[in-house]
Amino acid sequence: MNARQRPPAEFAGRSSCRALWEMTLPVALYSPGELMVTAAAREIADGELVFVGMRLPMLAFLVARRTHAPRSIALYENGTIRQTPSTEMLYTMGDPANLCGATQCGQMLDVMGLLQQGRVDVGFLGAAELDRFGNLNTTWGRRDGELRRLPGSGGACDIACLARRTVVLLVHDRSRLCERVDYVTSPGYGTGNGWRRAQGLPEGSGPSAVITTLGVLRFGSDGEAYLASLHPGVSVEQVLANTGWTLRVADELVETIPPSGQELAVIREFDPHHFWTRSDER
Amino acid sequence: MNARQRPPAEFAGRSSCRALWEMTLPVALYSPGELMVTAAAREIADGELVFVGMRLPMLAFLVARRTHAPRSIALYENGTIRQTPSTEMLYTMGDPANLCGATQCGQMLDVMGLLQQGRVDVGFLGAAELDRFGNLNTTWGRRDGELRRLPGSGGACDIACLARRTVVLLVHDRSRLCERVDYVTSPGYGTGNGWRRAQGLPEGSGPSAVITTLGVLRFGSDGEAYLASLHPGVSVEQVLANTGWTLRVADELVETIPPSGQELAVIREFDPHHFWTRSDER
Amino acid sequence: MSAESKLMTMQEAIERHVRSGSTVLLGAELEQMIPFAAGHELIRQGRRDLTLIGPISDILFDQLIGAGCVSRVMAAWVGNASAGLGYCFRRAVESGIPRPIDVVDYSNLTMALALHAAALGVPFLPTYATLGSDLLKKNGNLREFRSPVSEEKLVAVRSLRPDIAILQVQRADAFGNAHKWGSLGVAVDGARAARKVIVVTEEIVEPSVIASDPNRTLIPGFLVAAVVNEPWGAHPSPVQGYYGRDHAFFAEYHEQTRKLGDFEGWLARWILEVPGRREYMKRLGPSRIERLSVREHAFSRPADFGY
Amino acid sequence: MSAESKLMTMQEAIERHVRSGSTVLLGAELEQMIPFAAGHELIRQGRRDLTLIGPISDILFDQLIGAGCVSRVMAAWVGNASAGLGYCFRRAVESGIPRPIDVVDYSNLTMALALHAAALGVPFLPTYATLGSDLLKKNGNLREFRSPVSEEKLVAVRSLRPDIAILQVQRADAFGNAHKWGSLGVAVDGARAARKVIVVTEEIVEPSVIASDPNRTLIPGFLVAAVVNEPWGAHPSPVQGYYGRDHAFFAEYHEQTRKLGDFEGWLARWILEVPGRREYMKRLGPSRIERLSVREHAFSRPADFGY
Repeated sequence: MNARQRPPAEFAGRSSCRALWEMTLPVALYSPGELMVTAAAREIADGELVFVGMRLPMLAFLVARRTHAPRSIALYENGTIRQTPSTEMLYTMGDPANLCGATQCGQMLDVMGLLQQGRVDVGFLGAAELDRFGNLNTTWGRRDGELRRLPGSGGACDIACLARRTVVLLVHDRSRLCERVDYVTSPGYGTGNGWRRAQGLPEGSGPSAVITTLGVLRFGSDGEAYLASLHPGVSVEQVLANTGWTLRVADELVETIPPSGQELAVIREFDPHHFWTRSDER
Repeated sequence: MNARQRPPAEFAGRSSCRALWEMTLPVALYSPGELMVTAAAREIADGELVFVGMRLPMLAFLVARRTHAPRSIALYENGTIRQTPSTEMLYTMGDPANLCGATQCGQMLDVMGLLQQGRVDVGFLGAAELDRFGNLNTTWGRRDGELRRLPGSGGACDIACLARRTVVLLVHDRSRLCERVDYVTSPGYGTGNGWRRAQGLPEGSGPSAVITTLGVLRFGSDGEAYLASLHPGVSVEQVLANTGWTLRVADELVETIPPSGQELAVIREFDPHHFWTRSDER
Repeated sequence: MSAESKLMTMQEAIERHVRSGSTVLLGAELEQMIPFAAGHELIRQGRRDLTLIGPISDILFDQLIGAGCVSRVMAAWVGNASAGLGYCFRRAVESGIPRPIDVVDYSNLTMALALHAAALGVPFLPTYATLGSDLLKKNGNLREFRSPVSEEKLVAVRSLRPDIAILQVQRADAFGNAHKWGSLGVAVDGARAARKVIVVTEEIVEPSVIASDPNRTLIPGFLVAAVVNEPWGAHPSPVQGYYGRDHAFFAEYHEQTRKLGDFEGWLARWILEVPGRREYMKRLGPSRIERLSVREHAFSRPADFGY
Repeated sequence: MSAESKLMTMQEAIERHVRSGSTVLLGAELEQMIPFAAGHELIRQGRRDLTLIGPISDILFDQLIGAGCVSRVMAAWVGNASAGLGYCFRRAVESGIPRPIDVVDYSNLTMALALHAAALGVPFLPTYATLGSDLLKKNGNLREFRSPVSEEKLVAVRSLRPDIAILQVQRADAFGNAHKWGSLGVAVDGARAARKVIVVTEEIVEPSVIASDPNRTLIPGFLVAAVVNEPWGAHPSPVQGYYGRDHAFFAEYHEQTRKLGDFEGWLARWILEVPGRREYMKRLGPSRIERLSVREHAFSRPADFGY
């Protein structure tokens, strides 16, 4: 099955994709979205508390939970804590399938309290813009030189401030990866080393990885992003040409490991129509 | 039935006292505790939110609810909100009978939040000591000149600070009604007029009535207590002799109206063994 | 019972309890239980100058903004949770169409704390969230200060007291005592923070049903001004145990509101030409309703309150 | 399940998780669900220098103080809820018998806020409560300050993070996910404020029972270090739906602990000579147990989580 091809509608539904679970698919056939989900899943270690958020990270958590991190626990801003994967694809964290069988359905402050206590190991964020120091903007985007109003923070600012690590997912292009964001919705390392502590943000917190359509960025001790991993088939030049500042490159640049058959099977079980993984821009 | 006489144990139980409800008892036969409960009940107006607390006020709420204030609502510090009377006598607010059939069982902060919002009309308090300005002490009592450690505030300080009105119940003697309490567990009017606002306490809050074994005290606009009502058979001299400061007396001193047959019936339904109303000192 | 019934129609509830210029909390449960039926009635009754309060709001805010009911939004996120942007929101902010709106940007946590502060009756609550962000710089209800106990930097989130909270629940009695389960979000604090509450319920039950499980009572009746029995009142958002999320409806809204004229058509079709929820459900059609209905029940294990 | 079972005996749980010198939250639910079995095991294992934290505590604090386990109490009220004073508490404070204790006086609200602050992860929370009182003057964890948003006087309640919270519940799975109902008090915040939680449960159930009603899960398992299946573990305090309050036991304790020698006899009879809860229940006797057992069940109306 070609990953870019949408499966027929009859193939959807609660359990009809279970069979895929057992299949070992050829590794080359995956979409950029699926690669990003897999890379994101690998940022979760076993037993960790994960602030999941919406869209691709919802899938990343499911992949981690079903492969290398069976004891990881998902927290959602609506107050839900979940240890077992839901039984069907989720469009939002509030879908009935995500609440039915959850470990706990509490209030938003119940999960936000755990976040502010420093108990949440990793939080996932999307972004319209990301800059050199990992600051994110989801409030005011710039398109063709004009400021465009975007939906806003949601819980992103909270996660960026308070999670031990944050992992960002976004499309890699020059307008999105820019020298300096117009509006800091979710603080990264600000203007560099020491900035977070000076602001009063918790020690040791901050962005840990940026997973783009081209590669994975990480951050030096000075708070500046560098290219740490290239997705298969992508060149350094391609990344640099699509980055709005002079991006540093790791001495030991690696290639992003493609999704395994097992990882793809989980993604396709929960996103049979490639609603989330078809494009990478949702 | 003589109210001072304990009914036989066989007469107790969940519904065996229901018959009393219908009876009209001779009004003269009531204990000081029953008179206090009745006077306390009359401090509750219909539809009010009442922070009930323990002991005699638990009975006072039941009397009010079943007589003149059928729409009053009880709040308890364990988080319970109750609109219907419980079905049996309560020893504590946490008795299963008080939770079964409650309107809401929440957290302590759920009810304390309502209190701090200023939504609670009246709160009831007991006290070991009360002074001229209605300040209460339940932390360090003095007996025979020695300081004795008492249980402490519980929610009393919170209620005294935050309820619109507070009603205090205590035994009337010189050691308890004193010029100045040794320790302000629960602030009344402090040192008089304007003191509460200067402390930052909510406008219009403060003690409203003190129901003792001898009469009812109220407070002037200067924050000082005065004798407003005498219990039947008690003289002004008796009150003054048992008060640790020169108590002012209302120009229009009235007599406390004794419990009606209906009020007594409710008290005896819920306290058939006179556990709370036998003595007045519990 | 000695209390009086608060049951009324949606039309009456909005007529009596929501004036133009009010601050209104909607969508407190995030993606679930958004009171669309109530929002549509606000539009039909032509309320103006509303301040909308809510964490993520989903497309109900977008609709109210597009219909010209709103002058201010205090929220953490305004858009379409599964489909992306809200075009009416964007048009109003960027171009003042149909009228300019003021946006006060919160994060989810600071919005939750603003309502929690009001529910606790304090003027503010402290947090580390938003330190270093432009939300803190731009939102006047967030203010940096020094902790009085630790000298740390903190943000004071000013309490926010909506005039009215409109909250969807699964079941309530006629006096407003309401059971609510599944997604809670900021609804519990929202009910206590607001000056008045309108409860929109899937079912009216006897008080004894509510009293059978007092831990599930999240809204006590004395906070409630009106109880509206409006089955499917949250569609296209889901109500746990009653109906699912109509994902397609959100996608269609996204497609059908890109341009101003398209939105106006959508608004007429789904709100202005529809007198109430019953007619709305007819437009939805039986097969769509059938598809969203509960396919498999999952009842909670009872708790014993006996003694 | 991939998680590991945390089931162990009370003896093991106390041995492994509570050291001398710890701060321990007990009695978070006020008069219900006080973990007496756990407290008695603390006494038998000879823990010393404990700091006890709790709102009203009832007679468990009095027993631990009388047994010499305690050097400090942070509470709003220490005594016997239905019978009055706690004599051991009074002897310790007034005369240092069996050892002096330090008392940090809170009100219920300020105690709740101290734990809530820890649960929210902030250094303090503000309140108007205790303004003008001597609690504010004497308790160093309460500090007057000016509101950063309104210039009002407020009290900052410093967050309080117990080393361990011991919480009684009705049912839990082996991983610590726990259903709790009835009287909640400060238990929800207590579980999150503490560094570790010991859950003492009337029943062990399958995870699917907990997952059937996630709104009733008040303690998520990842906060829990040990799960102890100890039926009647809260006697003489009640557990809603399981057993009533043994009022007579509280009255007897009051009568039998007035004098130091009397308390020592009581301590030997009910704690030191008793290896565990099973033996304790034998001493209680079948007729007393029968009298306290649930006479009439009152099951909650189920909530549907289906879709």
